[in-house]
Amino acid sequence: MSKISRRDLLQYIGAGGIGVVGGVLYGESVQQNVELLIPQVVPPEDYSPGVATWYNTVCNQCPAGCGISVRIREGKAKKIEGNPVHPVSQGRTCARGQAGLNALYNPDRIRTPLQNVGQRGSGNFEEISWDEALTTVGSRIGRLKIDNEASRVRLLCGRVRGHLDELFLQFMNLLGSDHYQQYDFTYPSALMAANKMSFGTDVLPYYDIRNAVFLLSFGADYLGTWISPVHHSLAYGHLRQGREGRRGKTIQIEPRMSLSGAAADEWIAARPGTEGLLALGIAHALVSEGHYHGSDRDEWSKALQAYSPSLVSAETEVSEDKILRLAREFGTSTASLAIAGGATAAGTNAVASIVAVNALNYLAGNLSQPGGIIFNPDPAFSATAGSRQAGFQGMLDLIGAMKAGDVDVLLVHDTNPVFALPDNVGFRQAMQNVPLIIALSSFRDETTEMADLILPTSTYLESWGDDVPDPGVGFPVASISQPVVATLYDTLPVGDIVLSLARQIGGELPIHMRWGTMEEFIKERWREEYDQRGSEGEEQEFEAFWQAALEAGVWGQPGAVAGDQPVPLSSSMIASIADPVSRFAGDESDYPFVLHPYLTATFFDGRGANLPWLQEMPDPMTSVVYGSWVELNPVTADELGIREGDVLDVESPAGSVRVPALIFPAIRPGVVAIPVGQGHAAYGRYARDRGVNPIHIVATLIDDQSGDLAWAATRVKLKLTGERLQIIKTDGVTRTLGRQILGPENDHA
Amino acid sequence: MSTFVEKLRQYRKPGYYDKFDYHWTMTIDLDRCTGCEACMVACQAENNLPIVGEKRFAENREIKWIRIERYWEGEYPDVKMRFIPMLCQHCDDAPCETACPVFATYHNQDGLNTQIYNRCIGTRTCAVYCPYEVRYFNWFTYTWDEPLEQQLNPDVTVREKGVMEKCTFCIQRIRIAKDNAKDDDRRRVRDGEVVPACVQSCPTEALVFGNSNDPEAKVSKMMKNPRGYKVLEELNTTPSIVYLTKVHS
Amino acid sequence: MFDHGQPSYAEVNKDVLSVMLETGPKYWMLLGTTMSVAGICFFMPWIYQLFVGVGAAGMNRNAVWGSYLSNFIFWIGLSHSGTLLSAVLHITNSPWRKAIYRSAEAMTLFSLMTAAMFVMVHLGRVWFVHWSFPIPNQMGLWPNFRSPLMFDVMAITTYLTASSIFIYMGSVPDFAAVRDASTGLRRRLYTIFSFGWRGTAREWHTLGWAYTFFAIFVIPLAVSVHSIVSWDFALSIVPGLHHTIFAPYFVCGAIFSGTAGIVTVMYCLRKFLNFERYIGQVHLDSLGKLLITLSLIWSYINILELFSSWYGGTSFELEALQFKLTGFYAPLYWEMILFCAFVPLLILFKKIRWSWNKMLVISILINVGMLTERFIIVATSQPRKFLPDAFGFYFPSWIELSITVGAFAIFATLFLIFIKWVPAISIYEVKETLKPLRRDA
Amino acid sequence: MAIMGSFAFEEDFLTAAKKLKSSGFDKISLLSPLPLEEAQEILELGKSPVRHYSLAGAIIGAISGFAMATATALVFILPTGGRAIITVPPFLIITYEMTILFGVLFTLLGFHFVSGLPAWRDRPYLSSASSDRFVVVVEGAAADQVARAEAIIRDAGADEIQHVGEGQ
Repeated sequence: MSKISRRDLLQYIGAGGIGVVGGVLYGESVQQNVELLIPQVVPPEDYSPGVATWYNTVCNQCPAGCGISVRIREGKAKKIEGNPVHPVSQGRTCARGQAGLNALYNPDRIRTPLQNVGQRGSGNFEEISWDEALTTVGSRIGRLKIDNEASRVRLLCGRVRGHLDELFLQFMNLLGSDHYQQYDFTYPSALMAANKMSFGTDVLPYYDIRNAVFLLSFGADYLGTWISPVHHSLAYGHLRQGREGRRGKTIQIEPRMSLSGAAADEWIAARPGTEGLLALGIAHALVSEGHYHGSDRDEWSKALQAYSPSLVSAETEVSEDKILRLAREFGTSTASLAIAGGATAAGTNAVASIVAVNALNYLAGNLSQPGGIIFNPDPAFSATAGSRQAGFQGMLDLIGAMKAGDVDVLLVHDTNPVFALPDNVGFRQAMQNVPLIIALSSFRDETTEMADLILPTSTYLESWGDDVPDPGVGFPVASISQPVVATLYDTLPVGDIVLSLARQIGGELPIHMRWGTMEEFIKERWREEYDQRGSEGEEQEFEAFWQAALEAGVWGQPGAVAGDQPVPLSSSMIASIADPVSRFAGDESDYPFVLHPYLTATFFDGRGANLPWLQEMPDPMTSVVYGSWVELNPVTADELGIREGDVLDVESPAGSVRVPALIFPAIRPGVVAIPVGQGHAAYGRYARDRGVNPIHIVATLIDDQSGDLAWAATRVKLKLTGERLQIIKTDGVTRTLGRQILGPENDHA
Repeated sequence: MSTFVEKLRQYRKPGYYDKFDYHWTMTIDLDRCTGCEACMVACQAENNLPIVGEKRFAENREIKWIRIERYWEGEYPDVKMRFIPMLCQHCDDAPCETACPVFATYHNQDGLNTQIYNRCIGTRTCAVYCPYEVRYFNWFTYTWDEPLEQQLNPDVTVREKGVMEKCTFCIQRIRIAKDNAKDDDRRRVRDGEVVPACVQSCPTEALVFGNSNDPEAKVSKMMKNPRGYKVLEELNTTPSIVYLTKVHS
Repeated sequence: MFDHGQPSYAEVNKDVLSVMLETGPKYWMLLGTTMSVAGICFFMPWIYQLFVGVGAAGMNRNAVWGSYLSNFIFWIGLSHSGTLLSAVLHITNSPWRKAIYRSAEAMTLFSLMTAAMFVMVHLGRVWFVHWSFPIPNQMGLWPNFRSPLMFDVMAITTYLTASSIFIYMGSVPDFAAVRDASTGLRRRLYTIFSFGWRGTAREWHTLGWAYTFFAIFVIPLAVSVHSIVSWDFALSIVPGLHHTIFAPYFVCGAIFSGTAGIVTVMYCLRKFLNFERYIGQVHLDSLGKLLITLSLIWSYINILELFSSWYGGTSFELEALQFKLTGFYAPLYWEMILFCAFVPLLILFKKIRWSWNKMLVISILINVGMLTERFIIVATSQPRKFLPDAFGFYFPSWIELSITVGAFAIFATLFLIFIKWVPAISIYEVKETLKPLRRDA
Repeated sequence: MAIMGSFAFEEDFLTAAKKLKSSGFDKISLLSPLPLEEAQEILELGKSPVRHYSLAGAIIGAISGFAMATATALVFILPTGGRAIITVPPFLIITYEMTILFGVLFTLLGFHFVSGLPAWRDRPYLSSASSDRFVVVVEGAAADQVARAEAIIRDAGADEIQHVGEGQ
């Protein structure tokens, strides 16, 4: 054989080497991530490869309670769509609802029980077993129960409805503690209070935007965040183009243009805090112009005489003839509807303002009329859940109790007061006084980070539950939520946690709360409902009903339309009318701007900030992604010499935040707006350390009548820091430059 | 002479797309659209659009097959915001199609402007030629943070770096619908049987999708609406998306 | 014709061949530098880009085309005068061509190769580039002949083939000369290269004819190549690119920058390969005059382009025009106008036209200007098309800039290799320009 | 048997060539370091057949170019941009390029056929012929003619004459 010289050999090696490198480079440059074809070794029984199955359940991204259908392939949730048979969502979803999958498959979910080692709030947790966790909690609470100290146990959770609420209540009652509270920043306390005064009802009425012809919205961003956005959007579509040749008109009254403002035919920026006054002005004009023909016309004109359009115009800075025009249109349209929310419902005069708006509805004669306010029947169950709402006042009490050391064990579930309360109320500091904080949570948000013990809950897509949409849709409705995928991690549905805690604590708890799982509990309750509603029958019938309900995801009685609420006496309405004067924290001279925090369609009150799809969804009005900004009127910006991207110190009497400026054409001069939702100190990789949270600098003014936080009643001043920061927007130039992009101008109805 | 002109015209507009069973078309009613962007997230969920991250957004390299464009009109206080959803218009005379040297994009017999990812070599000419700027390029190979990838839709491929991608009118749903139609011996898909993700999610029902070759289809009726127009009609790309202007009152 | 007295035939051989046969350390150092620059500035960034994706460059959603393409156009342009000029001058047999055309053609060849490199760099998935050639494959893939890019593929491959054949055939007799002047391996090699050329009347005759036909083919080809490159842009409906004037605009610009390139190369040959006696004033003078003419044509077309945009008066065109003249890249635009429209006018002065150094500076400025022109074409129009909301902005990343620099090193490397393998000046054609030796002289 | 005479001066070389030609030597090759019109006239070479190759190539190229584009369009019926399947204008450009490509390639072939190159076999040659010598080679001369040819060459002023065996 031929000898290979050392030199040749080296050459060959070299050549080979080059080949190898080349190969690697090529491979690297074209490689793709390898996916397993069938991800589960032991698939669930209803699993067949390549075939998608749909499960109906309830969305939990916001309190509207939309029904959703989840598409499952190979045991994994692939897509969330609206449940077509659900009366609230009617097959539609909002962006937040779609993003529920990011919550389920979120990389930052809590996967096992955790115990805080190291100092509280430091975020050093170590994994422990469920037994350990439950025994710790159980023994602690058990001891308190034995020495009748159970009232030192407090349960705080977000807006919980349906039978889970009953379960919590039962648990606390059996424990002997009446400190079961709910806190939800977005809960419409003022609206409830006002409706109580005007209509004497505890249940949110159904606002029939769908059939309205003239919609007057005082600050309520009904398309983005107010109460039930998806349902309202459906209604809006119908209001605009659903009726042949009869296009409804919408007017939006708010200092900063919201989604609903953009959709409206007319956007009116009244002076902040005077919306209620404007309502009364319109009411006055409506009556005096003779558009109201009720028998009690004189009382009304007497009650409203102080609010002549001229005076109101001076206060609200809305021109007099505009007020008259609105009054005329509102009074003469076949179906007029006035709603109030947003900043209008977050001033010191919130209730008074909403009462005024209610008066408008009364004067329009739309109560219990199609296109007006339709009173809901009492919900199918858990009617009293609303009464558990702590409201801001309630939270202050809780903080007081914690400070005073009256709280030994604090159970927190699905609410994040550390984020959703102003800094200077000191919830975080108060927590330091609590010996044991237990968080029942799926994510490590700011409040959960403060816990000593984290009991990881399964997400709503992995748990059993039921819900009554609030507001209802005019007839009795209840939805069932069921697990659509196998639980991903070592987590438990919150209901099951409560039940196992009950077993752990012992005493009479397990005797009364004898259900093994939430599923059993719910099924039994539904059976009771089923029986109560008179349809006594055999097992099969209920089983059939139950199966049907499960498949549909919802049960309802469309027949039973509730118009039977007595139209409230005008006297009570007139009596309830109060002068809606607003107070603001901070003196105008040193705090020249009114701070307008607003909920965003992307993050709602911040609970959506940990979902990447929502972080990457451009803000509907500004196209900004990832981060916060403060909106300024172009004129104001010019006066102060502020350009987009200049970082400002927004300083209120209660604190200050540092945030880049954004020039926003549709905001009232003298008002600055900061979106709520960003500015998390924890809550996973997508939310953490991004933007600012305006709630933290809100001064703690309280609406006297509802005891709720007046978060739109803070004044601020702006300071240029000299820094600049790129605001990440997807928009280029937001003017059409005279190009026919939006189509030829025309007025077809 | 006239016959010659006639021939020439035929030669220039052969009109394949009317010969076939379907001509998928969408109408978007701007009077209903509220700019809520549910469609954008729905599309992201359905079509495995990557989560590109803050940095990529800052570099203006996001991928959104459907986006909402914003246009301000007037100044405060009489300022108006106009939204217009912008997605691939599936033009019958698409400028992008002629551009591709390797047939990675062409017009299929359903009137869809298709994009074949694994044939694309990434010249990006189509994106330059597209006047609607609805073609998005994969500047990188994007990955999903564990376990987000479990959500990925198995009916849609995940694209690698260096390929162009864009709205497909959810062609995977069209395929499924056609198969179902075949299974129960129908030649045609029923109206409303195919619903792209964006149309499905739209809370105001602003988007309507269907086969415009079928005069009974809802979309055909919508197209007759006097408010109808096509964006950048003057470019003669004959889009398959008809917009209905917002009504000003 | 000759500044330093007429050389004899033998001297011509000696002078020209010595460049090939004698290699000093300076050459190797130079080659080493250019190669390493090419490696560091061009190939390393490119490899990085292959790993991460084209995102390594500064392009984005609205500006999907970037400096890679402007460089591509630039190099194609640079390639434009070598072969074209040589062919035209051959047909019109003007004697001053003979000394310079060999290197000019080499320039064509190498800038074409560099341009081809940029296509590779530009592609998103370069590992599938072969799909754009009509090569049968089991996937049944076949290119789309309606695509302007396919025109490019066809035109550029044809151009590459034609000009390499052109330069090779022109060099065959000189390869024979090399063969005869050398020994050993080189002799064997060049025996093959020269096809065993003997220089018989018949061979000369056939070569002459063939060469003329090559020339005839190459001229329309060269014109078509750059018009086709221009169609990549003009066939889009992008405002600012969708202009009928683009084809002549590109062609003229290409010849312009190419001619400037030749001046630069001539300068280097003359200086470093001491060809003073072959490359003289006459060449400089004629090239100078050519440059003036071309620059005037170029300016004219430029004005026309602006005018037609303005005259069209659509919002799209006007916006594009405005951004070009006053937008972020306006300084670049005016710099281009200065370098390509005004600086060349200096050549009108004989004093400048006859000075090698001044002409070198001018020629380089012109090419800087042309490079900017190509950048402006890509960077100003296509990120700002029809929908204002989708308006974007493009700025090259450091990777692109480095690759741009590296390309020049690649070109230099190729050229350095060339002068060692092919006589940089056509020996036999130079001899044609000499007065034949006479007994009575 | 071939006679090879080399000249220093073009004119002598040409006279020698003329004489040889006129005195009936037809297998003459005239080697020169540069193309010489006169030499080609002496051998009455006239127009070169290369041009036929070029023409043929161009035509074939044109046809095959259009054919390729059309065939592609017909084999893969992939409508793009609402254009006709057989889209003439773009195909014409392909045709144009292919015309030139084939034209050039055929011309190259033509050159090789006509000139008989490559011919690497050893033939009568002086290496200085590529530098500054003009060489006349008379081949296939009958034994009796050799002297005459040699005489003509010498008279013309060749300063070096060689007798070389053919093709060894």
